[in-house]
Amino acid sequence: MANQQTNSGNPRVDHEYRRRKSAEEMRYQVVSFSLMIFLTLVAFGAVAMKGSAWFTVPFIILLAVVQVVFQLYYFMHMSHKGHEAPSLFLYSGLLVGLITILTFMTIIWW
Amino acid sequence: MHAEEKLTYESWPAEPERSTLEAKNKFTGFWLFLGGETVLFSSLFATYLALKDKVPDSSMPLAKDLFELPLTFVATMLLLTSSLTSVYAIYQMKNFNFKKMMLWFGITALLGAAFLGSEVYEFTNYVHEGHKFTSSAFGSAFYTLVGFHGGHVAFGLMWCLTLMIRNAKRGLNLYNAPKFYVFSLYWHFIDVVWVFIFSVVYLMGMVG
Amino acid sequence: MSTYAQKKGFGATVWDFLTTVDHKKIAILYLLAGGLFFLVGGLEAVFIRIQLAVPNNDFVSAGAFNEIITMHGTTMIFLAAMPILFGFMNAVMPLQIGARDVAFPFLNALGFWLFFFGGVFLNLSWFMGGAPDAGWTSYASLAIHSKGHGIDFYVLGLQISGLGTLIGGINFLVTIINMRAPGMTYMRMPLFTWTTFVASALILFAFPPLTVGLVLMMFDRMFGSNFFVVANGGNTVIWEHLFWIFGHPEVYILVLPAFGIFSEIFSTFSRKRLFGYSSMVFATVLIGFLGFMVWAHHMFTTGLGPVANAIFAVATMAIGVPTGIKIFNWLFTMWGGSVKFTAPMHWAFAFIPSFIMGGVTGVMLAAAAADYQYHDTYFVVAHFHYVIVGGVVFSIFAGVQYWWPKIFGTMLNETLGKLTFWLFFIGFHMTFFIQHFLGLWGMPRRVFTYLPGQGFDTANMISSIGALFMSLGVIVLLINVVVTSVKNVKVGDDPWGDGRTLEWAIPSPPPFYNFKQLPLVRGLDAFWIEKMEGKKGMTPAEPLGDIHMPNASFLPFVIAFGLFIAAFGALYNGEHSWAIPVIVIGLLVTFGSMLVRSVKDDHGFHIHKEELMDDNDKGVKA
Amino acid sequence: MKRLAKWRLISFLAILTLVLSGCGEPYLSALKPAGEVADTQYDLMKLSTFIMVGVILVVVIIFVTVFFRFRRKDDTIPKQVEGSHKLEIIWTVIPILLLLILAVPTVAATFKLANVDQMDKKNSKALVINVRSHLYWWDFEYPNQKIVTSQELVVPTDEKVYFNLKSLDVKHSFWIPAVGGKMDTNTDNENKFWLEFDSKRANDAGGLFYGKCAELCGPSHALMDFKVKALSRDDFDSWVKSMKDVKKPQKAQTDLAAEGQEIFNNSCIGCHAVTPSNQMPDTARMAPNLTNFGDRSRVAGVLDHNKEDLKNWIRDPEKYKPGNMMTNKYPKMSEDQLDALAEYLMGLKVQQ
Repeated sequence: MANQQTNSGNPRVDHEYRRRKSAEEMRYQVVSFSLMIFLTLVAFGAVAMKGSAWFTVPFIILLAVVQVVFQLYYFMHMSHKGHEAPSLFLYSGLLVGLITILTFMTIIWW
Repeated sequence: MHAEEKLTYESWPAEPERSTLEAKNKFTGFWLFLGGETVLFSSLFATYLALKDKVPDSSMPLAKDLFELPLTFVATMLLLTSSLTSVYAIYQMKNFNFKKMMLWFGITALLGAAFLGSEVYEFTNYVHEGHKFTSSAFGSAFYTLVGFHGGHVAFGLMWCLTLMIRNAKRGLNLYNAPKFYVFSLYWHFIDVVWVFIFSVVYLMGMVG
Repeated sequence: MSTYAQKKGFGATVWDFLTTVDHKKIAILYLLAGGLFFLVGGLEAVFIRIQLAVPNNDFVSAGAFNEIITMHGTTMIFLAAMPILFGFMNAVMPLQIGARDVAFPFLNALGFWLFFFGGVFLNLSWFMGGAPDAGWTSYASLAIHSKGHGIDFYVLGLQISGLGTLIGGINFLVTIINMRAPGMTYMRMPLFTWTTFVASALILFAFPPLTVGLVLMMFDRMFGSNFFVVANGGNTVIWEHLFWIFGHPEVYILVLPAFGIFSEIFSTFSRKRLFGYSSMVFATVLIGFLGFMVWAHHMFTTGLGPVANAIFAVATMAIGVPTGIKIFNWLFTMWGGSVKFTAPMHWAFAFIPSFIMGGVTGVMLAAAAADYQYHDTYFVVAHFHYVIVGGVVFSIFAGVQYWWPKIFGTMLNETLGKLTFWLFFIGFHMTFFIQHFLGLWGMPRRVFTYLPGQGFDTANMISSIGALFMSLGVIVLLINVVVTSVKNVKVGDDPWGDGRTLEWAIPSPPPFYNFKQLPLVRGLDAFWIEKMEGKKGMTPAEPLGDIHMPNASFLPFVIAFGLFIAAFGALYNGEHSWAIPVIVIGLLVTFGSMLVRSVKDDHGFHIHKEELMDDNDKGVKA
Repeated sequence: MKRLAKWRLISFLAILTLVLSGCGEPYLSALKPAGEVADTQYDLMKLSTFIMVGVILVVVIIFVTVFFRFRRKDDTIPKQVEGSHKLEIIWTVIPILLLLILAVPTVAATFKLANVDQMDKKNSKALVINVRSHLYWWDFEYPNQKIVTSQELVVPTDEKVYFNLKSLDVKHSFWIPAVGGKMDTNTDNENKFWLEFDSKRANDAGGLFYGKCAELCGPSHALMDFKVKALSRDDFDSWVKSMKDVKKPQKAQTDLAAEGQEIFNNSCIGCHAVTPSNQMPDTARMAPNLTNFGDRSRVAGVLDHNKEDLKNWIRDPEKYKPGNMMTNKYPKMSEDQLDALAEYLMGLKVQQ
């Protein structure tokens, strides 16, 4: 197609800067990975302790949500620019999905 | 910039996954597809939650009788780690380091295969305990949800291997970089789904 | 480069269409296949009305009647209305945003062939032991209970064609997001493009629940699972929810593009820009959003409880507001305009009162407590036919008449077009208006006959006579198509003279690369703006250069055909020993061709600048 | 000419609507409500219709004006109007208000019609009926009175009657149009609702309402009719009493009937009960209870109630209700046997 463009201006100039930036970003990735592992451990630990279901269930769901946010924003780069359409559609899908789940947990009740 | 063009470390763009129109379309289209997949898995989760522990006779095992922490934990670790290794692969892709990228994708595939192995082992155990696809609505819903995810992992594995074999000899270019990138998105998404599976199916199942 | 060299001969043309990835040719395929299924579905409707014309009729048997109504509904929704609208989207939307192509030409073709083979598979049921007979909603308890393979055909056929629809939806979305011409901002997009966008988004989110529902049904019927088997812990209401979470947005998937078509027509033939354009866009998005919040109004009598019923009742009423906004905007588009009553305008003008009827009965149905009376009666039949025929089918007729010159380069006959309109319009109201009352008088829907002495006889006869008028209208349209094609009088770029959007700025039919140079868009109704400033065409946004085009491919056909084969295996699973091998072979064909596609690089080809300059002199060859 | 046609069409439709809403049979039509539930629903219908007719009028006025005033006369280009905020606010706010007017009574009615507290109260006097739907027939159990009947529901007038609804094969829907909107009989669970039968209007309707199945349930969905006898409380009590008096199968009155009874005992009693007691669980009641068959108004819910039609039905039920569960469940009957059976069955009456 004729109307294609690149997102970088002059590759030679910003090259070094980019390399450093992406190395830095990679460090963030490792940190978020450690956090995710930690959250997983906490979730498994909470279940292993056999506490009250009223506490454990919301707690592990919360941990799962936090973990998924890490996945989406760091591993899948949704924090980067140019992800407006992806986030719009992902969240819309999530909304529809959550309504479905809510329905199935409330009005299919017998 | 044409897709087939031979590029160097210097001319490699910052966002090789989105630097041609084809790549941009692929990128956007795949994200939209993931939006649809979100609804697909939500529907399966919803069905599972509605049918959880619905068995025709009380002698059949329920969620709390079946699931065990250690095995789930191992599977989770395998898949989470594979998510990190595919991040490394993309990192190397952006650095125009083809060999390292291939190495990390190779590790990702190995971890994925190990995950699948653990799932097969797990399912075999359940079947022996009388928890079958055809024995109850609970069984049907469980195997459909977890199996759909397993199917996604298996498909991802095939995809990854095809990509690696096909591109083994030709190095990185703007034609295949978006393909690798999109695969990594897919792989992370599988991981996202698994986070909810281990939380909602396994952990919540064990809580009761 | 030879790919677009003109080959002659029937065989070459067929091969061209089997392998095409050109959105305009795919559009023609959609219109053809959708039109064919429309005729099949129409024939089924005629059978229904013959059977019900008099009480205790035995024109068709009870079982056959259920098959006919099921196939009528399924065919009209999945195989006629949606594909024909997809045809318009393919033909027009890329032109309206000033794009040379869609985002995924290959997938576009794949989407068509999946839909086509799914539809063929579904209709083969007639010749292979009986069609599905549990209604187009195929409620689980009856569908599981139904003997024979009818429901299996339904499940597999819809699964395949649904996949095609989903692919098509994603393709349109990405096309609109990424491929708009310079200057074509979101708020300058023609309304038909906007409605395509929102309808495609609805497809993206509504089809997965249907996919899941169909998978569950397939597992239950063919692989021994227990999702809907109550004795083993299953629950049939799950199907109802999944079906309607898909099914309600589906209504908007159909009707939003219809709104888009009418918006174009009102504005064109009133020679006025669309009144309240931004509120129209807002209303479209809002309708799309609310479309996901109201599905349970199809289940008011299921026993969801008063809380759920009340919530869904109020949410449903809320949809009346944006729809009302649209109606008034259309009226005020014409207000103060210079309205020319061409054949497309006939449909658009008559759409308003017809659709209003469907809209107000929709609000009446939303009143949950009163709906207990309407539900599953002829009142509902009347309501949704007023919406779907009065809205969608009218828009299809209008769109055919309106865009025919753009797609085929020749005008449909206006007089015959108006004749079609009058026959169909009168027949439509005659058939369906009376059905509101039939329902209120106590006639349930989906009955294969009724006993005399219940006050239903006259009304049913009137309704059946109306159906005759509608059939005549369709026949006149067919004659019109034949006559027009034989005469084949060529027309120019802007045959209506009042064209406002970009598709009218290029030749009819457009060259396969659409725009030689991408146009510069300077506002809403881009072409109109240039015309008003006395210019002949659009100002180019780029210098003349090479154009990159995708290669044709036979693979989409093969991929879809593989699933078609596999479906036969799944259908006879557990009955014949060859079932599993057939599934495997079919899937191998599909996945094998997918593998070929991903392994074999396909970079497309370029049309060189020099060739384009030649075109300048010779005029356009399509 | 065309203009006239438009006006004519509109006024014609308006008059037609008025005429048509007057049609319909009092024992069947939702437009002839004969009880509290149907009244509530009819009121909602009227309210929504009035509001909607108002909307339609506004649209029609603009519509007709456009048609006459803004036809193309010359080649001038009209002013390109972008929109009008004032107008847009008007046609957003007014519909919202109109919908609120409709929404409030809707929600109120929805809760009112779903109120079955009386059912669950201990020692409640309320009449409860368990409705069980089967492929093409209806089973009615009165748990407190301990009787069972089929195909013809008997209810007292002027009081709330509560229903437990469930299906034993595929989903059906229980609907008595003149008395109140429907409720599905699911296969998964019991649904509950109530109806009230107005004595005066029941009389107008001839004391017998028509009921229908309103959910597609197979080939004979169209023929899954039932009837509702609305009796005064006293008559109802006496009916219950005479039903309860049938402790064992009634004796045949004539020789022919006795012959029929023997055939019945050999071929039919495996599925059809002729005593009204409800000792069996609902799943074991495989076919309509025939205790008071002679009192009914229809054979199999749809045929005329006479011996000829009864014989036709037994001879070939498939012909009258395709897909029914009775076909081929019993040996082929000779004409003599059919005569005897018909004589016996028609004699099964609990009230003289």
